[in-house]
Amino acid sequence: MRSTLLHLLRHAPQDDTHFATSLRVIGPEQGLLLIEDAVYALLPRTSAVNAMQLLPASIRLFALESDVLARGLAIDDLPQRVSLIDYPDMVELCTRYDKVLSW
Amino acid sequence: MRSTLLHLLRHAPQDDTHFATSLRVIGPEQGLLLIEDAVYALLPRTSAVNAMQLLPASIRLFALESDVLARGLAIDDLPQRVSLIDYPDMVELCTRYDKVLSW
Amino acid sequence: MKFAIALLAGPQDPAARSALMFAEAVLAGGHQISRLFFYRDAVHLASTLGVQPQDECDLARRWKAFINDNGLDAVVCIAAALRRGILDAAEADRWERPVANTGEPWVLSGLGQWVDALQTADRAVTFGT
Amino acid sequence: MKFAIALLAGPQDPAARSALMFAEAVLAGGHQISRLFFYRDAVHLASTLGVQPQDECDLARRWKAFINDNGLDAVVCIAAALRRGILDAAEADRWERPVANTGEPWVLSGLGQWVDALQTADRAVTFGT
Amino acid sequence: MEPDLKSLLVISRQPPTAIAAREALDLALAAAAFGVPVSLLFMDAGVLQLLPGQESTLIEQKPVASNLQALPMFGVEDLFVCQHSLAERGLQPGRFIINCKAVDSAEIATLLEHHDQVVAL
Amino acid sequence: MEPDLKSLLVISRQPPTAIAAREALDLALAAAAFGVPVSLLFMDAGVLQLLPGQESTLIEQKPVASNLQALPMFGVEDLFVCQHSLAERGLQPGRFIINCKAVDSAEIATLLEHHDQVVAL
Repeated sequence: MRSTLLHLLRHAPQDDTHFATSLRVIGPEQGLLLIEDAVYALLPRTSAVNAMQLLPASIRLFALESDVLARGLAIDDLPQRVSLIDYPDMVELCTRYDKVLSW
Repeated sequence: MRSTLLHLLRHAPQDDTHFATSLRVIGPEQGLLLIEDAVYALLPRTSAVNAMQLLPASIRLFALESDVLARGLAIDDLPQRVSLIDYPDMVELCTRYDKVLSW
Repeated sequence: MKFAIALLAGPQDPAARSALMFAEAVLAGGHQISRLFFYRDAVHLASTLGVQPQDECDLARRWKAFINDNGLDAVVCIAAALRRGILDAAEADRWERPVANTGEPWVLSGLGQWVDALQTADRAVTFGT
Repeated sequence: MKFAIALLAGPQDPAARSALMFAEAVLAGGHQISRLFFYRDAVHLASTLGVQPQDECDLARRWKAFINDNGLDAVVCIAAALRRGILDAAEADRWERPVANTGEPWVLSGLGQWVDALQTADRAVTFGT
Repeated sequence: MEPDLKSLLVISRQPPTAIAAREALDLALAAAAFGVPVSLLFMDAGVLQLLPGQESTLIEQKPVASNLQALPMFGVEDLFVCQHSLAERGLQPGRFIINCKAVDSAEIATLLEHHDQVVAL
Repeated sequence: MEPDLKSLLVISRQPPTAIAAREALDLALAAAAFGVPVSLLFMDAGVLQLLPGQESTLIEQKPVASNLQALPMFGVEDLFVCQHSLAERGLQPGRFIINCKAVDSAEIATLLEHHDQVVAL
């Protein structure tokens, strides 16, 4: 049985290999949610944000807004395809995918 | 006043940026000691071990033998320029350099 | 839906708050939490002895209140807890330690409780990897 | 030579053993240890409550024996310890906690003790970064 | 209750010297002991657990070998290892403590999709 | 006793959300309070502490800004930031919470050599 999967990332891509790992194994219909220090993947002009931009359009990208703002990232600089969400949205997202994998 | 420095590394180069950082800032007369998981920098055929081989010959390289053996690395495969030491040697090494920087 | 939530990181890690915010949102969204499971350094959240600076949030206190207020099943991995010096009265007694530093609402139990939660929940979410 | 040794990582980290092996070798080599300083998660080594599996080494017990046997000055950062629920009798009393989980030979004190050790030792070595 | 869901445990962070490595294997063994079918995937630093010849008693640790070798006895037989993680560490499959099937990124994506539960430790 | 040794504290691991970041700055402030001259070098994830506009109250944390801005008041005035770490994160010096001199790897090597004590946290 094939099922849908939400990848949950929490470590900064510059400090931890799991960002690269998850991009390598993500399937075309899966989702990626950045929380905690993983939102540093959205820093403009980094290889991490470029790699995310190159993912197939069928992969949905999300980030927890409070974690983005808390770390001083400017909302205006974020890639358009990243949806900013709050905790109630995150719960809803977890119900929409069949399972959640935390890296 | 210029003084000599021993870099003490303890994290695997594949998992942590501090191996690369220390190689970038090491001075020509300094030393590098690998302990704990940093000995994985000695795995043959890795970019880490290659980078160490390319360091100026004036930089002395050391590794804690018990940590090397405990992790299953074969002594025969290690670069010749790496000296295997024990804890008494490590203490002696710390006295020989003016200061020790743990990354 | 029934959620199982596991936390692996300790009180000093941002994950300790993320997991709590998420758990609160799960209940607020009309879902259930079938079990909370605390593993590795997250067992320290069950300690009654932490003293936080006045201007920092006390996550151990807040987790405890959240668990009590909602009557949740909060399991602390017993093997991880013993290693890290988190003992309830029964374990302190068993291992002949002079005092205990955890107790209600936290329950010390085995990893099987997590396995069971993974099997029976509709969604399992892990924080603090 | 006079060595100051700091440990930052907790009992579950390989650094907790490395630092002990190094400290033993310092004394065996005829040098002195002017101070041991335990910061961040290393404060957990001062807990009296840890219970290790029989076939694993009990580093908290061994550190304590090493400190006692050699009459060393072993300072646990008080701010880091309070946050992490490591309290001696005086702190348990001050913060109105029912029990304490550390005491002799460990001394809870401020970061100034590390600053002082860094200044006055011939060599300072940090483990567990 | 769906007691026969197949779970995949991804061991992706812990070199063998970390207590966390042992704690991850403990979860696999607990799952197996409770009759839950479980597959294991070693990735990133987790692949270092598989290296033969670890003389871990030199650093006063129990060898992980015994925990790993217990897996098949507990019925944990689907063992995978990430090819990319091996290559990064200059390692080749075939000379490990236990037999693992080397898988590439596409195969890992399939594994993640086809298991009902996925937990990374 | 050489009470006037100059120390360099390398803050190289902690993003601002880690308690460890605060604990590293605490050491700098403690050193300054004891009259020990101290320089600071921000590297790797440590440079993220310098980003302006961190609304850390949204995650119920004290902003690191106040700790950072206290440094000059305590006499900690030699502040450096690693150019390479900034570039890796797409950042440019000049718009940070506090003024730091950007240094390249050769300059960092010199800093490490010319301070009497070097501690990385």
